[in-house]
Amino acid sequence: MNLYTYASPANFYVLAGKLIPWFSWGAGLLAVWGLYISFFLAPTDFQQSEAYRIIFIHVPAAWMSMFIYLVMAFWGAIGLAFNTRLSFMMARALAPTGALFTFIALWTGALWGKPMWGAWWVWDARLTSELILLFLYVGIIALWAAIDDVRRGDRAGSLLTLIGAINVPIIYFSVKWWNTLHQGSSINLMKAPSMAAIMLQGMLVMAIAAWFYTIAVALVRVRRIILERERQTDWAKAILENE
Amino acid sequence: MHRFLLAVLRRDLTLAARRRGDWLIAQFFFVMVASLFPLGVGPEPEMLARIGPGVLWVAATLASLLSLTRLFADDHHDGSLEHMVLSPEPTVLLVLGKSIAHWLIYGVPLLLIAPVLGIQFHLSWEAIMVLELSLLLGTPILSLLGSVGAALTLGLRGGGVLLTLLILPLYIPALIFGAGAVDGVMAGTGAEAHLSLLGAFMVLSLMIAPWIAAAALRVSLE
Amino acid sequence: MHRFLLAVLRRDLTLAARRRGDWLIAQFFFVMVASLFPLGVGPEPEMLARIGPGVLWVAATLASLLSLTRLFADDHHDGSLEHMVLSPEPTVLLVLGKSIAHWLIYGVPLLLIAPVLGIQFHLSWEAIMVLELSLLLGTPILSLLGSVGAALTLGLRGGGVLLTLLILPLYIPALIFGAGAVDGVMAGTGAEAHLSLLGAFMVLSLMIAPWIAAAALRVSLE
Amino acid sequence: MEWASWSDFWHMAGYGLYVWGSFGVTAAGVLIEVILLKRAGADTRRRLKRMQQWATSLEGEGQ
Amino acid sequence: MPDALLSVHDLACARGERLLFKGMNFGLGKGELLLVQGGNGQGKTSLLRLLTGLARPEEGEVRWRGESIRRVGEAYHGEMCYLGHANGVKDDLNPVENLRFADGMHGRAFDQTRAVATLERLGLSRCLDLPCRVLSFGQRRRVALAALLLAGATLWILDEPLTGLDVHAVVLMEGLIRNHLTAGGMVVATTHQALNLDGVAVQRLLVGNVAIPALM
Amino acid sequence: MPDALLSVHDLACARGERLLFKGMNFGLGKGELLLVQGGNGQGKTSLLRLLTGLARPEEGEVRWRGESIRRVGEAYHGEMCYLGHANGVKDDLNPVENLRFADGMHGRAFDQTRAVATLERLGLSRCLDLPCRVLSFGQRRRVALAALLLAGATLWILDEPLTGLDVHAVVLMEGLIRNHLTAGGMVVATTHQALNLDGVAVQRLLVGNVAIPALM
Ligand code: HEM
Ligand SMILES: Nc1ncnc2c1ncn2[C@@H]1O[C@H](COP(=O)(O)OP(=O)(O)OP(=O)(O)O)[C@@H](O)[C@H]1O
Ligand SMILES: Nc1ncnc2c1ncn2[C@@H]1O[C@H](COP(=O)(O)OP(=O)(O)OP(=O)(O)O)[C@@H](O)[C@H]1O
Ligand SMILES: [Mg+2]
Ligand SMILES: [Mg+2]
Repeated sequence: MNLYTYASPANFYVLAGKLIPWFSWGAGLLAVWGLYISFFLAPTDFQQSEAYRIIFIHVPAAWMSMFIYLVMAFWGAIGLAFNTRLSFMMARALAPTGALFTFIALWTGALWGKPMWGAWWVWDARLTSELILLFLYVGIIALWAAIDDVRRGDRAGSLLTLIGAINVPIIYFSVKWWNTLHQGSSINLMKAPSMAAIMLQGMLVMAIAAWFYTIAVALVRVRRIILERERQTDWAKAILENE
Repeated sequence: MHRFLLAVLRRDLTLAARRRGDWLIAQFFFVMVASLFPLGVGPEPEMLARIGPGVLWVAATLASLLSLTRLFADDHHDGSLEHMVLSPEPTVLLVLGKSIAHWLIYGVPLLLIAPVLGIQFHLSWEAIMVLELSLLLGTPILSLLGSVGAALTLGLRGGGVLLTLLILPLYIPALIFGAGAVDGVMAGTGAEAHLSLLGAFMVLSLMIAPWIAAAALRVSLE
Repeated sequence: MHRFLLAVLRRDLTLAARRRGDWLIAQFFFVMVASLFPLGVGPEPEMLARIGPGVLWVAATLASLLSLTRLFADDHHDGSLEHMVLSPEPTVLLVLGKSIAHWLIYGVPLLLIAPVLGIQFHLSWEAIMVLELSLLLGTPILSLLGSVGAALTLGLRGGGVLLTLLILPLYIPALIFGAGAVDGVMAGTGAEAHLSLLGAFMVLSLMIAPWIAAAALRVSLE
Repeated sequence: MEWASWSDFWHMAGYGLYVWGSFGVTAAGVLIEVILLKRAGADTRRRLKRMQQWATSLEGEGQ
Repeated sequence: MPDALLSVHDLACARGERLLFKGMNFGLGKGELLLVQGGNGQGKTSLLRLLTGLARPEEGEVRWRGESIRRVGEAYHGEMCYLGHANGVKDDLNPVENLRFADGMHGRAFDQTRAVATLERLGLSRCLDLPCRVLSFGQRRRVALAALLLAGATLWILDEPLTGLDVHAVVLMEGLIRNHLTAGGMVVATTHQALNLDGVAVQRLLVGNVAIPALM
Repeated sequence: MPDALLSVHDLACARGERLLFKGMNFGLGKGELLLVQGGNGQGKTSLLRLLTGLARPEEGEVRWRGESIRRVGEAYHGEMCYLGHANGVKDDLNPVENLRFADGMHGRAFDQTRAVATLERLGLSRCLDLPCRVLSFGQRRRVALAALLLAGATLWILDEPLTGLDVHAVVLMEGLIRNHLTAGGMVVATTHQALNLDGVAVQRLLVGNVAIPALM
């Protein structure tokens, strides 16, 4: 058995089915652990008081919003280059979750901004580029929705994902390139972390929980897409009858 | 190859000349949107000067964005797009030619009108010069990125608004740098940084957009 | 007659539901245009609050204006408009039904989004309430006047921009009264006068526009 | 333990609205996504089954 | 033309600077077919649009039951059904929904089983729940024909109804026209293809000056 | 198929969820005509678009001079000319201008007298300076055919070239196809109408499962 066998939708369908429970339970347990750290282990911040606890949602969501986009762009590029059906399906399966996390990052950022900066929204580079990211997600989903022909939709959506990918480094480095209101990066592989170890731990646990959640949800979605597209094949018919 | 590019350019310019209405109207739209704002916002000069660059940039964007919908749509509808894609020359050249033609038809006239509108917003001469320069660098970006959007949404009903949705986010950086350059010169902090970012963005889109648009066009025609 | 109106409404709503993309996208366009301005103009809150009502009104106008292009165009293109005009019911009802459907599809959602954007422009709650009221009175005017423009420009290439050109001047009074009402409440001079003018304008267009549009439609189909 | 009482916990030193607004909307978002996903999965499978039955009933009929 | 329901008096039609025809007169009674013939660009489509009332004649008038169609307007539209070069089929709706709304527009109640039966009779049973956008050229034309059949109008005005139809559909269409005429209906049609309509009263009208060999 | 210039190998085509055909094989050599037949919606247009390279096959490939058309791409396009359901005629230009730009797109020099002669041969002498927008359905089709003739391609791919043409134009078209084949050209065409092509090597290909009576 090699990796290549799983590039076929039929095998991947089965594999995904086996993986989903692991990732779902993993996501649930990690989230409980992360929330416990967020609310009961992490101490009150001396500057921001309790409001800073939003960080445990905000930062993982912001990370996910960018990562998921990059992963989508990666799958899209693979699909365009090698014409592999499964990679397009993966890209499609990820988009809604990516949009959800982008929305959460914006929402929690806004709720955080009100007490900290005194405004729900300011037009600084990071906030703007994150908003653009949401628009890109929505644009891609809308493009997919507008095109009935799946093959055309796959390719068109992937092309759009690819040019939009330029936005991700802009979001990430915006705090460095422009002098903004938003906080700079505090996680730096080179430097020692500038925040309390327990906070960092909470954020990481929540981020891993978000990853697990994303994978679980994307797998469920990709299974549905596979089934829908492969309905003409014998194995899909067999699965439909047995399920 | 050179000949083909010229043929595409000449064809699109002829068609635009034949339909002078369309062409004029995009410019009118620019004037109109730029003039609506003083109506909606009120007539104080210093306020108008503050919002002027932003409003002019947004109006220019909208004016040339609206015409983008028809970049490929008309040719698709009457079947001549298929003929052009099936011609023995690479599709990239076709897309490039059409983008350039779009810029000549819809971008350049904006450059000529913008100073007049700038006066209406009480901008200084220096600010107007920078506005011109920023539009000169910024409008081609729109035509180029727009060709990608137009190719992706080809033949979709409601493609026009979808196009806007897809292209505007990508175009926002240009808008920010462009209006930022004029603001910079008005605030005395200088415009070079913004203008060079805008220039870099233009070169980048010139090099990438036609290829992606050509790929998108082939996908859309399938 | 009653039945016919309902059939037209139901048909257009079904079509809109079938193409949820189109419908959503117009709303996104609204959000997008309203968000471009702070980008172009700069982020100072008190400035944004000053231009907010004007920008929101202009953005709402543009968003529902863009969708007007397709009010009759799709039906014309596939021949079903001729069938509807040849139906045994008066064309005025057809036009009225389509205007109402347009308002329900494109106008009403704007009313729901506007408050959120108002917050983004740092408007007060009172100003937002008046904004809502003014949009409630103003958006139907646009759908009604728009039907005249759409009928007149039917089948003309570049009709979209021509439509804008024809309709905007007629619509400017509504824009001024609407934005003026919000400005009034923010300046403490009250909004009643503006709002009642807006209401009168709406009633007037409801009574006149469908007749003119029906006549224009027949002319355009000849 | 950080919290003196549950009401302290919910109060979040005056930032309750913001903190719970963030966590609440996140939870709601996740919940809605999961529900929609379940529903879409069931819908698709039902539709596919129905189509398959049609296909078998049409078989051999030609056009 | 004593019992002519549809009659045309001294009709002239101009397009741009060109006079396509003038002094045209004819009458059409129950159970009659008028076959409008002529070369490309001779004015057949233009004539048909005059008959529907969509276009205005340069001179003369079209009468329905003796009255100008300008005057009777909507009453005439209730008894007439037009099928032009464009199909009038909504791309986003499936065939059944298309028929439902066509009925709604004409103030008729919708009968789903009858609509489905008509579509199946026209060979569209496999396309009932596909949006018309994805149908082939000929299939979309068939949907338009189904709407025509359901309209139950007395007068059919058909502009090249056979374009894009395959051989079987042409035969079917001939049968439908024959039935309609026997049931007392009236048809005005143009076509460049051969029509096999034995036993039907056919009037021929040559528009323009290009001779057309008899095809049937 | 030893000297087949155009050949098709195990071609399969799917639209939406429907498999239209699979395992299709044929080869076409110089001077040969392939008549693609089949009922409405059986996949003729879909096949033609695969042959032009506009659409991608689900499986299999199309070869030109033994190489996949995906690979040779533009070289193939230089020798092929496609006419679909849409005409590819610009409404705002007059017929002569249309031909000029069609030539420009293919990198050919434009020969005005030849273009006018071709248009006149196709019966458009009265329409030379009208914008194509005002031409009739059949006249626009004729402009598209003029562009086809001027292209000088080896392979013609024609999707229902006869729709909307009057009887005289159909005869003319038959003559043109015959000449093209005798001069060593190749034609792939679909049509629902009868074609009179005596003395020509005709291959027939039935797409789908609806039997079509031989029309010629
Ligand atoms: C709507 C508004 C906001 C948006 C769109 C937003 C966006 C983002 C993004 C994309 C990141 C991750 C990038 C990175 O890791 O460098 C991030 C991280 C962060 N944000 Fe925000 N943010 C918003 C508001 C806020 C506010 C109001 C605060 C606090 C006052 C805040 C504090 C932080 C912190 C502390 C990080 C973590 C930085 C790090 O450790 O790397 N954000 N935000
Ligand atoms: N503005 C104009 N100026 C001159 N001639 C015009 C103008 N508009 C239309 N025409 C001519 O009027 C005629 C319109 O004919 P119509 O469409 O009725 O033809 P038809 O008989 O239906 O032809 P077909 O068989 O091709 O459908 C064409 O010959 C066209 O060239
Ligand atoms: N998304 C889809 N789902 C199911 N079927 C589809 C889809 N798209 C296209 N089809 C079917 O594919 C076929 C397309 O056929 P095509 O246009 O090639 O037919 P054709 O042989 O050219 O017919 P005509 O003679 O009518 O022009 C039609 O039967 C259509 O219903
Ligand atoms: Mg005609
Ligand atoms: Mg076809």
